[in-house]
Amino acid sequence: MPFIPHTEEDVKSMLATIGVNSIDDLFDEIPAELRSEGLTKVPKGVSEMEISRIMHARAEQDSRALCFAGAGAYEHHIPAAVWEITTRGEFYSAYTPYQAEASQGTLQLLYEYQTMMASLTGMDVSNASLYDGASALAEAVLMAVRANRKSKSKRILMPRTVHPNYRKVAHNIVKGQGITLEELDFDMQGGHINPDSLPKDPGDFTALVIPQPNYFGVLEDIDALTNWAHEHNALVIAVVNPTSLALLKAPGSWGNEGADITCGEGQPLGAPLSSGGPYFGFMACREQFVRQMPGRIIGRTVDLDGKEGFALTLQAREQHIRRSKATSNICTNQGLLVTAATIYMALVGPDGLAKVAQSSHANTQNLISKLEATGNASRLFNRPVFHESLMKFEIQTDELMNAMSAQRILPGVIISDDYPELGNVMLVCATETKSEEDLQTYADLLAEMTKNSESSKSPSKSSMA
Amino acid sequence: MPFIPHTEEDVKSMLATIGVNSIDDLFDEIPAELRSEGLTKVPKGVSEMEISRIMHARAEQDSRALCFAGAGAYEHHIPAAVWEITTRGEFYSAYTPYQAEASQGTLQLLYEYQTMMASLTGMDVSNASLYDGASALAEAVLMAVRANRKSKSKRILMPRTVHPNYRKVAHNIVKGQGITLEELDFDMQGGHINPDSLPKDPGDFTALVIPQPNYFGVLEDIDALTNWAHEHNALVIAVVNPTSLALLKAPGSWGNEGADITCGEGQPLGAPLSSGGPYFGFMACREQFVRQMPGRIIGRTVDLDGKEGFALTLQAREQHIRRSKATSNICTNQGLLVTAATIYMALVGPDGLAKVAQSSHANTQNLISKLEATGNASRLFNRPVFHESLMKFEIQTDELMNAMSAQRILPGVIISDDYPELGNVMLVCATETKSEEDLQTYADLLAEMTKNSESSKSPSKSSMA
Amino acid sequence: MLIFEQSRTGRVNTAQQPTTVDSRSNIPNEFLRTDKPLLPEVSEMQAVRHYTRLSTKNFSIDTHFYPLGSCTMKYNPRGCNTLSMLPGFLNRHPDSPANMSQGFLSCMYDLQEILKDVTGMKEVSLSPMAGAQGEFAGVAMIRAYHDAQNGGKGDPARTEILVPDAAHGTNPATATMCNFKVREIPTNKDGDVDIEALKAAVGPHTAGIMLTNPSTLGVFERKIKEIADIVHKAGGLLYYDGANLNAILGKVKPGDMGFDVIHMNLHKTFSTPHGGGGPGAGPVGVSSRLIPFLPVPMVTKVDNEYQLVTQKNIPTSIGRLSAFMGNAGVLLRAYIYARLLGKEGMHRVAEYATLNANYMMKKLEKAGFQLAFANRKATHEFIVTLKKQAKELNVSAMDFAKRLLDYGYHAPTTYFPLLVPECFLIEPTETETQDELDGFIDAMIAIQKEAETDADKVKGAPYTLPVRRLDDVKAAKELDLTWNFKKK
Amino acid sequence: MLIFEQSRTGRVNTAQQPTTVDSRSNIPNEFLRTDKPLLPEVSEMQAVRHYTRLSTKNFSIDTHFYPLGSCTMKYNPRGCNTLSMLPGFLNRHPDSPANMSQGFLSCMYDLQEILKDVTGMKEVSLSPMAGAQGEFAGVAMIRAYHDAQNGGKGDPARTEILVPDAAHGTNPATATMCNFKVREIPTNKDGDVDIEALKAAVGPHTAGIMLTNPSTLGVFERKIKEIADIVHKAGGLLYYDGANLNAILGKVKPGDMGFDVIHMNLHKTFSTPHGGGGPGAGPVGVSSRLIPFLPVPMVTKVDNEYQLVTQKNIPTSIGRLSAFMGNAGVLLRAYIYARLLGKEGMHRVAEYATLNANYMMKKLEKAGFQLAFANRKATHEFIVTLKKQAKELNVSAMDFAKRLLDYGYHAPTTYFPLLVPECFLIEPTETETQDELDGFIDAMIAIQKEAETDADKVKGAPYTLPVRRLDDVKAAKELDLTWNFKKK
Ligand SMILES: Cc1ncc(COP(=O)(O)O)c(C=O)c1O
Ligand SMILES: Cc1ncc(COP(=O)(O)O)c(C=O)c1O
Repeated sequence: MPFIPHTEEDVKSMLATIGVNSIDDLFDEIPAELRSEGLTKVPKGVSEMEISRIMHARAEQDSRALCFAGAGAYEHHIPAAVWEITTRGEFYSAYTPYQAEASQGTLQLLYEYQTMMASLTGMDVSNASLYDGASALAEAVLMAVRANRKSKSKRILMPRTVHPNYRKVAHNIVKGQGITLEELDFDMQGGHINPDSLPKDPGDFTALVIPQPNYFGVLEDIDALTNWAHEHNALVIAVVNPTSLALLKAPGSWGNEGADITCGEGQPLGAPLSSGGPYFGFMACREQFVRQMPGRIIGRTVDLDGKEGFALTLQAREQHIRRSKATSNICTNQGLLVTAATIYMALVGPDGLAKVAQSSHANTQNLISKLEATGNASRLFNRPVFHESLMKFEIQTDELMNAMSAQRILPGVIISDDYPELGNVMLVCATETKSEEDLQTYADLLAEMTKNSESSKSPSKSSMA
Repeated sequence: MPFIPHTEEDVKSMLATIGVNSIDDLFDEIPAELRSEGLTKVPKGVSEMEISRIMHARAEQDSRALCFAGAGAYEHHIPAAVWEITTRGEFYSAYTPYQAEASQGTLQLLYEYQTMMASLTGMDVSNASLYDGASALAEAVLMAVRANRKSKSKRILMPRTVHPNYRKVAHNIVKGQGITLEELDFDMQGGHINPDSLPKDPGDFTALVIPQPNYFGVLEDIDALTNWAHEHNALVIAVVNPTSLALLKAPGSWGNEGADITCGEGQPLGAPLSSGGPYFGFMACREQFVRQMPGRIIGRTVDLDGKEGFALTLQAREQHIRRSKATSNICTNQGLLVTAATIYMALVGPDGLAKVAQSSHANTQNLISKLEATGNASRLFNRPVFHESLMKFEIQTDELMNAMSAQRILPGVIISDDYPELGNVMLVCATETKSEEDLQTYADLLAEMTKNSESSKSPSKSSMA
Repeated sequence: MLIFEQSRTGRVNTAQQPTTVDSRSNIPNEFLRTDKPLLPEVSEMQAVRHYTRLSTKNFSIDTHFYPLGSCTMKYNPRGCNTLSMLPGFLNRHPDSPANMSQGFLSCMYDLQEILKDVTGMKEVSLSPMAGAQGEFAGVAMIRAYHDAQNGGKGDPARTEILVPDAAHGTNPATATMCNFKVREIPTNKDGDVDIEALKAAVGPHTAGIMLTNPSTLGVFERKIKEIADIVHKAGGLLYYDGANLNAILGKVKPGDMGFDVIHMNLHKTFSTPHGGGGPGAGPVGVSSRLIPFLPVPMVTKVDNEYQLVTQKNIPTSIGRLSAFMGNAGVLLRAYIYARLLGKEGMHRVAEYATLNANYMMKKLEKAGFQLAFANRKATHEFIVTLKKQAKELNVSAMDFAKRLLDYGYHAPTTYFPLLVPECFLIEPTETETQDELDGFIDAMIAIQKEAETDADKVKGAPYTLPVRRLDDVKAAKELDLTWNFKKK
Repeated sequence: MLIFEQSRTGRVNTAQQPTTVDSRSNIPNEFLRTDKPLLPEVSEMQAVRHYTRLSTKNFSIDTHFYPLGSCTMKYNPRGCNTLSMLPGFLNRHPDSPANMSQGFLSCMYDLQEILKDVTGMKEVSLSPMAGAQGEFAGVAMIRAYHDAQNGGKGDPARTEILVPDAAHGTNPATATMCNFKVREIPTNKDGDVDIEALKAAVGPHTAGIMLTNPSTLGVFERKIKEIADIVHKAGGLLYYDGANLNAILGKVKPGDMGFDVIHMNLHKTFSTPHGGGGPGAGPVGVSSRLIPFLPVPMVTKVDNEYQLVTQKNIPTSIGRLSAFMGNAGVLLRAYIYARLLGKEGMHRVAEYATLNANYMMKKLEKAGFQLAFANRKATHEFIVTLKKQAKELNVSAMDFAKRLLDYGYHAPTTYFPLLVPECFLIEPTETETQDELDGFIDAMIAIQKEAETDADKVKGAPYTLPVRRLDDVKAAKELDLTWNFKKK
């Protein structure tokens, strides 16, 4: 029996102890009419060897891609040590550290993580993770509504330069509570929120969300935006890419006073692309708001002998204590991904992370140049970008996608569903994992494709088709 | 600096402590004329990300093979847990358990391993590994010469049904000491050592080596052979496949008295094919010979408080104590593979190992039938086999090899270099990892190839080539 | 020692950095960071050694019996991990087109089908990222359903969600997030919902009820059909908190009990690893009437091609709850586990989990421990109350819990559910041996003896762990949440 | 508790067995086993839990500073492991034809080239499976060389191998295996070979000398050129035991010192993991005159195709020493490591290993510990002698070693080389931080204090490990080598 250790004799002796005749007798409190006829669609059990063949075959179908897609999920090199340690049974198969004394490994690691994230974001405190970047933004919005006592409007200004899926998730999660997310449109030249076009008199609003870099890869005028929000008594919610923070100004230093809450997607810190998850959402804030923060928080304390130790703290915010009045319903979070991220950050260090960021930035610049050099693609926006850029193509993006993906190259992400007004564009990204040849491969294929598609349009087209 | 933790300041302070000006000064005892000009052929260092790309590309070149080769290296399913635990740092990055108190993990595991191997082989005691099956046989020969006080001849009878590489290795290792390996030829019908053809008066010999199954996959008449050797005051050295022992008679039960020394290749117990290594050699023997056994041996003992514990024992046999009079020069062995094997055996258990063996046996029978059904291959020998069989093909085996390997199928092992008299044969194996479809694929390809090679020989052959 | 205390300025781990970094940058200075973030500057070995050693300070399933009630801490098969981490799966970008995604999508599709079968629900969406997010999806669907009534005009009177007092904290917290008022329903002395109280509570204001069955009290809610009728008749919907599905896998289907919506905790019943706190996965299943509201994305099969279903395809959906499609890697692990178990294996999960729980319950009772519901069968878990010990010996459930750690056992869930005083919620799971259960019981008996003869010993526990009992009050009062940074 | 004590008859772990087993068999009964072997009958979780817990009872590089002299316990980069275990490498059958092997063979070829460069030898064969087998190959080549002299008639007088008294035990043991007589050469008080004694020992009976340089005394043999001349002039060959190559990587090449043959311990210098005792790899390199005798297989490149070189190609070879081509997976790890280090990285290995050793040596000396060779520079290791402590305080090197374990440090190599009494051979390696070295030194100082004030405390150590000091005598006298089997 897979994973069940009982022998027939064990079962007999256990039933005798209980005083029943069969295992089935243990279910006699379940009304007979409810007892199921059994499962019908679940296939017969297989051995590990058999499922291994099945999964290898399926994984093979999707493998060996050369990936120029980003749009919220980035391919970075992950040191081998990260997951070899993260999947050690002691991290992997433990649960939430309710028994602090038997969980010092996880707890100390989380405390170290909180320190790293607080420093990276320039904030005072960090929690121990939320589900993902999108849901972290939703929680940040809810938190801002609780935290901003000066505003009563429950109005959040949400630029359209924020990842469209983040905006949707935030909307889906907060709308029940009467919170409105009001869109701010972007500048068609820069692809950013132009501070000059912000309303002089925006009325009462609770918070302004500022993405950096924004969904288009473009850098926002964070200082001006932050100051503007603060001038109107609104909080600033920063949505940032953690890798970029090794290079870019930390939200804690934005404008005169810094952002109030910072959140984002932790995936670039050691989580593989993995079809979109598991990743983790991070959140950090000013100390004054810590009691409004959702999620687990670890504190350092001492034991009976005065020895340093770590424990879950501020649990009075959480659902298992506060129930219907909790700051969030979150319980299980993304602990293992935080474990990976902490080990990742320790392995690359501050210089390494800066180099990853710089190298990704430079590779993307390089890719843009190469694509532009083909004459078949050009940058849509004129503002500086971090490691992603919106490119306008001469050929249809879906044609490009079909042709390239047939060769297992993912040329970028098509975003026309969310931004139909931008036309024939694709969001393109090259992280530090891409070599000069990779970039050239992309450019060459693009050049070739355009040639073919031109020649196929030409009158000399053969009649063979 | 990869893997070197020193900062410039560390270096300065350390040099100051030592009282020298530079690291180079530390090398001043090396005669100047010997100082090397530096390395020339070693390439520049790369990052883990870069070597990762290189190694992925190289591994890819050799991957996705469907393997019907055996001949001493067998593809079995390895439970995922085996190597996930084996590569835990505590097993992986420790060394020989010289400090027993700080190595109880490895030591207890080895004691458990010794117990498992002793039981599997039906012997009293086991050592903690030798390099591989071939060198284990060489060590067994040396041991037999030490152990058999009744024989002075240093003559070992070595059937040609023993793996040719094992025979070569044994020869290369023992020949310096004046030991001769005398070949016994096999029966051309059965592919085994026919007890009836054994010399009535073989003269003094030290030991008879008996392989089971033998190199051709064929089962030897172990009882008769064992009794014959013992009748002539020779020892019996069994060379066995450990998987087969879940099904086949243990060497300890061969003949009236059982084999004296058992050795073999441990690879089938949890080691991947891995281009031939690292594997491990196992060796077990009767208790009376334990002081002649080479390699590490672990014993159970007690600590100062009377608590059970484990330690290296009988070290007086070994090179670090006995030096030029040691039982062997072996020092570093194959500990990690033994770790994997122990976990493997614990995971499959006695029933699992029997099923692996039976399933491999049945798959091979099935494959033989399918190949024979094509009319283009037939069994060379008429004796029962374990999970491997020598097949005679109608088409040239090197042609078959070329054609099939181009499709990433390894159809078996060509053995004509070692057995030119057997003609156009190949050693073919199907373990439990092969599905019905795998077997059919092989048979279908064979059928098709023969068709093509016939038609290519036919007069209607086109002139296109 | 913290990793930061092992750091030295200027130490770089070059093997983990791009070797040649093109320094071209078109980022103006105003955007750039000037300080160096406080990340450790350690060598690869220092990091490996530090986190390897830290790991050994944890209890975990792989090292200890971990009978944490309501959490289903059963063996997480290693094969599920290994196979879900094949490069083809790890390197798939979430926005990959269908022609680069058939392997992954086929697994997701098959998992949906398996979960439908297991729950008896009509359709399943996999995307919620934990139980609590599954609850959110479920309650949001209940809201969407009521809003769609009366030809789309909605049923705005339905502002209340009923929650039994034994419910998990996420239930009321979720109802609040969806802007419902929470009304608690009391439990009777046998652990069943108080039917009269329920009848009194329902009405036109009732949006629905959130129930766990078996409940968090470790007993099966016998009147479930009656409860369903009462709530349905009042116009409310039934939400099933599937955290305890392990107890009934293959035995009873929530769909047959009358539930409209269910979330499953794959990190419990489907044994995906708990990861020191997560990730989990909380897929939701629904009866026919809620299908239009399921969260996206889902996976469908059209002409033998697997495709994502998005809001474009289901405009009435409550929408997406994650940036991509939830905890995909967790879903893969659950799929592999489901295939390893298969049909028969699933039945056995409930059977042996129940056998183990009843065995422990009976043996503890015989040893003199007081059960919370002595005249009930245990499901996959059961409750011991240590109120006598607390009162008579001044040794609390917390003291027992800490002392158990010294005996090498993780403590059961303590002080939950809140309505049982000094409670131990014990869930052994099906993957533990009789020997292990006996060992735990012996430890309980030994601690009881200690409590009787030397209560201070128990109250001072643990003694053998990396730290002794920690000061939670100080942790909350003198907040120290980051190291040596800014303040220090 | 042993795994067997957790076993129960009839327990089967079905996920790890073929599900449908075709029971057809054509094996007659006489060949079949009738009893069930004593393998554990445990569940997958029991096995995982047992071996996970066992692992935590080890010290290892990943968890502890491990300054075991002569063993080069440096960090084993995790990437080397991961990348050597890619499926394409793991699943390659050793008899795969060249067209299915170019990836693997190219790595082997490149590694041969790197090792040639590093050693300054003319050709390299990778196949020996550990240092000792490399030694065997080397000495067998020396024999083959002498046998080929005089137009193939051989030089049968050369029956002796010279070995300095400080040599590792494998050196004399190997010479014996190759049927040579071993003659020991004494060491002078500075740790160098006694040249006069050497001169007196060499002659027409001299087949060769086996030397380690730096020697196992932790000093560089300064007269190496002179030694080479003496032995060469006498018609003998020079064997280099490369166990200590870490000390001179990129700084001096054994080929330049005049050696004819060398083995390398890749599990030391090239940081392949020691695996709790192995596997290792002991490739051999040779000067021109020994090329014809190198063990097979090797790898060559013909028209851009990598191919195996076998005895067919080199009939004079000493032949193969393993069933296939040695510890291929270990060789892959070494190759990856070499690429990660690169040229500059190799130089730095020797530099920082030497820096660390000299730093420790100086600090220990300042703290009052007695060095075996106080007026020498340390190489990558050095020797402290505790003979004063043994004599005056009755606290031996063994006692210090065991007490160090309590302080969280693995002990250095003790009682080797045998000629230094109460010796500690300390090799920190280049991958340890100054902090770690300081911690070790502080522990030594603390133990010294304990030895002076409370010797029994030190002699009773260790106290904090899974067991206290073990009874080795009982282990050897009352042999207990297997559990409960036959006898019990
Ligand atoms: C009964 C019950 N409901 C809901 C949850 C919430 O699930 P999750 O922690 O996955 O959000 C849990 C688990 O913690 C639970 O035990
Ligand atoms: C100096 C010396 N020579 C030879 C050896 C033997 O190497 P191996 O253990 O790999 O056989 C060792 C290592 O143990 C050694 O330290």
